[in-house]
Amino acid sequence: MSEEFEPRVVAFLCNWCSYAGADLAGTSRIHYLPNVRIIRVMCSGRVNPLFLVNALQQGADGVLISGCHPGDCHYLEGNYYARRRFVLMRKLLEHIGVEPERVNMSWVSASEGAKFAEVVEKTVEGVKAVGPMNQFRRRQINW
Amino acid sequence: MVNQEELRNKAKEVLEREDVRRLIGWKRGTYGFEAAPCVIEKPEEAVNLIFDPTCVQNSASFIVLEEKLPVPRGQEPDTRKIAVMVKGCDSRAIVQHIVEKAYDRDDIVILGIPCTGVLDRRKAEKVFGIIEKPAEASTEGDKVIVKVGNEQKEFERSEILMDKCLRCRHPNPVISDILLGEEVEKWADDDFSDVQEFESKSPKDKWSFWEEQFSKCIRCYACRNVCPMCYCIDCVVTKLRPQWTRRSTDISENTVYHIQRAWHLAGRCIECMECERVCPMNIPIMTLNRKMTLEVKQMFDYEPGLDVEAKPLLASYNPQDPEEYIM
Amino acid sequence: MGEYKFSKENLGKVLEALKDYKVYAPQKKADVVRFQELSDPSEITLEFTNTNVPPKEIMFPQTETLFRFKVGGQDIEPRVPEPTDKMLVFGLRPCDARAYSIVDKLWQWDFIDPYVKNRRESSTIVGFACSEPCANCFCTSLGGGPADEENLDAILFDLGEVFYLKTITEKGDEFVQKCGEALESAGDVERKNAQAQGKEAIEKIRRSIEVEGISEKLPGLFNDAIWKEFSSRCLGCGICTYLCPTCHCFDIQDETEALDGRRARMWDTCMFAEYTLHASGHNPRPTRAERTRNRISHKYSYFPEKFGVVACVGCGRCINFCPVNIDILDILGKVKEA
Amino acid sequence: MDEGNPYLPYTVRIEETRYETPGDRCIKTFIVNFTDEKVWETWEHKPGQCAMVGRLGVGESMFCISSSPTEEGYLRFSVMKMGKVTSALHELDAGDFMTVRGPLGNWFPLDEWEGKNIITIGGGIGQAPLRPVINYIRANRDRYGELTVIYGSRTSKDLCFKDELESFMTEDGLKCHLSVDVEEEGWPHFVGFVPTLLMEVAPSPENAIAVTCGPPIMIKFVIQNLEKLGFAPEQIYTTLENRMKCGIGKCGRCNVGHLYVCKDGPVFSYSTLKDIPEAFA
Repeated sequence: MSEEFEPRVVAFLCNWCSYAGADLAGTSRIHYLPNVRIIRVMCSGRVNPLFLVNALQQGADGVLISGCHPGDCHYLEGNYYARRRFVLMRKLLEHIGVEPERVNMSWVSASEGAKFAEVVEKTVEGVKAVGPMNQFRRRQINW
Repeated sequence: MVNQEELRNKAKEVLEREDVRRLIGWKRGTYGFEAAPCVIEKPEEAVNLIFDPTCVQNSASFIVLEEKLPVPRGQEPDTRKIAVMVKGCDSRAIVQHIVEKAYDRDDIVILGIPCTGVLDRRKAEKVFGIIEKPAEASTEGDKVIVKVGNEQKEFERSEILMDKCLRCRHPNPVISDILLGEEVEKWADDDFSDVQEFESKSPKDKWSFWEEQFSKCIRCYACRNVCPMCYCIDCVVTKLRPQWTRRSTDISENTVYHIQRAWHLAGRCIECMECERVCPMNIPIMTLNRKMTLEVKQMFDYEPGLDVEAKPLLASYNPQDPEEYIM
Repeated sequence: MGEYKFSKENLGKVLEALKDYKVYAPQKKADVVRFQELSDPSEITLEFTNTNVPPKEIMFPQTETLFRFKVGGQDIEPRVPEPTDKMLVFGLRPCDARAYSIVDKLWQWDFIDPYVKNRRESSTIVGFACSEPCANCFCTSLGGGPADEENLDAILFDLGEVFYLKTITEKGDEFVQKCGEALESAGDVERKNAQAQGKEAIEKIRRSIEVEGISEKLPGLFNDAIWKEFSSRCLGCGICTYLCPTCHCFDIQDETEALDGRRARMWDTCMFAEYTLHASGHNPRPTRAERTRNRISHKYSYFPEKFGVVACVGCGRCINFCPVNIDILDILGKVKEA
Repeated sequence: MDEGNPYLPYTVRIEETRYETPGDRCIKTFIVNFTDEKVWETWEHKPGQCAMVGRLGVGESMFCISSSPTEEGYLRFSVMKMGKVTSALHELDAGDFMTVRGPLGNWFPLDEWEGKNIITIGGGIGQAPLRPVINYIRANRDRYGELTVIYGSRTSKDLCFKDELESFMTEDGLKCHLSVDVEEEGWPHFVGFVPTLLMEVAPSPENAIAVTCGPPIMIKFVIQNLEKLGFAPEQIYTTLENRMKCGIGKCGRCNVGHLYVCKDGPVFSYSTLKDIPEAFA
């Protein structure tokens, strides 16, 4: 395995801020790492933490949730709920032995294209440092 | 400890009430160190009821375990109350049920019993082996007395009681309509040192511990079914559309099952330790729940199952919630 | 039929010599005793009354691939175990061995299940007589016993200092040939000791039930109140059935992972609501009362009616592990009284 | 189904599909043929038998084979869209592949019924297992007495096999009675429930066999009414269904009492079922 490990990060971006932010990064020609696979959701509050677990199970090395800054939620309070859920799920995964670097959340507004690129970079760097996700990823043992 | 005569009389009295349809309590088991939970409907059955340190099961689970079939056309649903005998930890489950609007406060009659700790079957079997006759037990001050046939043995609390009792913060029912016996003094506390000790391990060590534990799981779902807080009609782990967890048992699916279970109890677990007690594969399930309990306490200063007016943790928020992990 | 003995220290040597076999033996890992493939002879444990998980999992694993396919393709690749693999099940309790022969009747009823059949046919079974039955064992009521030889190829007795090994079938003799030099031939002393131990063990069994008549009585109790009485405290979990050596129900599900797919079967239990739930939402067994009735009736009435034998061996696991004290002997006692 | 391994299915290609009824729970009929034509050499099914029909990667479910063995060169299945597997099957169309494992279960003892008058009483999708019976008798007209088809559904749109029903109306040696549950415009036939229609038609029990299939509640009342008309339990046949996974009597879930619906059934005489309280649960 001489090839460098290129992590796969699944990002759940809220439709109103972070997705627009990612879009802005693209249209402003800000380079961001191609390791990220984006799933658009209506609100960060829509992200059931089981999505994160499922992504990790299906081959993601890291996950990222991104939503509007506190107070800016299109649905007024969705990101506040998301925040509570996220910290708890992160703590739980950490307890089980999943490196916390794999589980990330950020606030990225529609005008923060550069911040989005930065968040992706930070996330990918973090995941790179801990290596491929080997804990409870689905493997085809005895298939 | 509560007088058994008084307990039966009160239970009988409650069952005789017109607005009560059934009572959940305990009776002597057929063998071993654990009583049998029982659901009775007739006042004359109250003579079988007991309460002593063998009554380990969480009685509040049986309120939500009741199956309600559709009422046949032309019949009225039975809206009479359920009476339930509760220990301290059981009563917290009821509070949390009310918080979550599983049922109304008026739907139940709570017979609270101050508790001096319950036996740990595993600890007792290490001493006596599996015994064919039901054991009896009582507490006297700091000592626990276990009677097996004609043999009687005295134990220190830590030798024979369940771990949850050794760190019990609520030995008295936090909610009750009728209190049976005298309130007892709190004699233990919880410093979560075991959780914190585990936290100091490296991710690799943590995973190798849980990998071994989770790979044992046979997915009998006893931990889910016994849990008073697991009362969804359609559980996410058995749903087929969408199918979040597969039914095959391997380390991946087993881990995800346990993550889901612990996650869905975050901020709801009332620490009755039933999940760990029932596990036939001896998985320390409670450790996961305790981790969540500790985090919830530290981050949100929240303790479930104490206040019926409280809001469920994850259905509420505070703009000042901790943000240190967010980029 | 031969009689042999070997000293306790030599157990490792004997197991070491069995290189031709894929050995399954009880091992204690993370506080649980269960049968697993033995890679290191030192990992075997013979200090147990009954394994937590019954050895049915050797013949009928909890999750088993039936066949594989490629997503989008139509080619099917069966995953039937080769019948030539030599399997040795070492240290099986006589009750669990009886369970094998009981469930075989179902696996071979008309359609033969090749997965179980191939494993059964390629396995040699070395039993391990019970000297200390547990408080809830009742194998003698079901026609078995702590040193019963039914369905075994050889049986092992723990006589304190030495193990006494008696072969019962040709397969057993074949197995003994492979055991190596640690084996000595046994004499009258060991035989007498083993017999005495077997007798003593029978006397140590404290629980029993008169099975006669239950099978005929159960259909009449279809709508009886006892089912509601017992099920009112039932949790509806799968402990009693998953850990039962004769329970054999399974679910079949398809799984796909990227471009690979498989159809697999996994243990299922009649105690779950999803077991009989129709797609329409109708459930013929809507509550735990019906499910409890089905569990007991299946073991003690339906199965005997079809296959002539009670689908219970009295291993006591469902009693020991039930978290709410639903005791099958208690239920059967009530059935007899009713 | 492979000789030695009853869990392996055959692959079939869908030749034609058609919708029998509209709506959320629509019924789609699949006409299929084995991709390996050689299977026909060993394939032999009888009216009333079933097969596990599925889609790789989703799963399989039990369906009755709704074509009679006298219709050669294809198999027919009518599937109501309901759960995980049936929804996945409904996504398929002509040219797609399905899997079929069978034939499974027992069948209607049509050889024993020779010379008798046959009455079929169906409701909704319950007509599917009766279709092969009707078509088998139509193909062997001289071996049987009178054939009476009684069939009803909630509305006229919910009737299955409409094209065939129309031709039944004018066919010789066949009496066809249709019903819908509620009045609707332009409906020339009976309005009311199937058991009521049965009493209206009042077939004679003399030298007759009644076969019924439909929703459990309908079966219950049809059997009551048949008994009122003087049919003995041995003259009444029905088919049962339960959740199934293996189809070969191993997986355990489909039992009613000591009978496995997949192996001892799905066809039962009422004389067998009347002693089994679980049969109509």
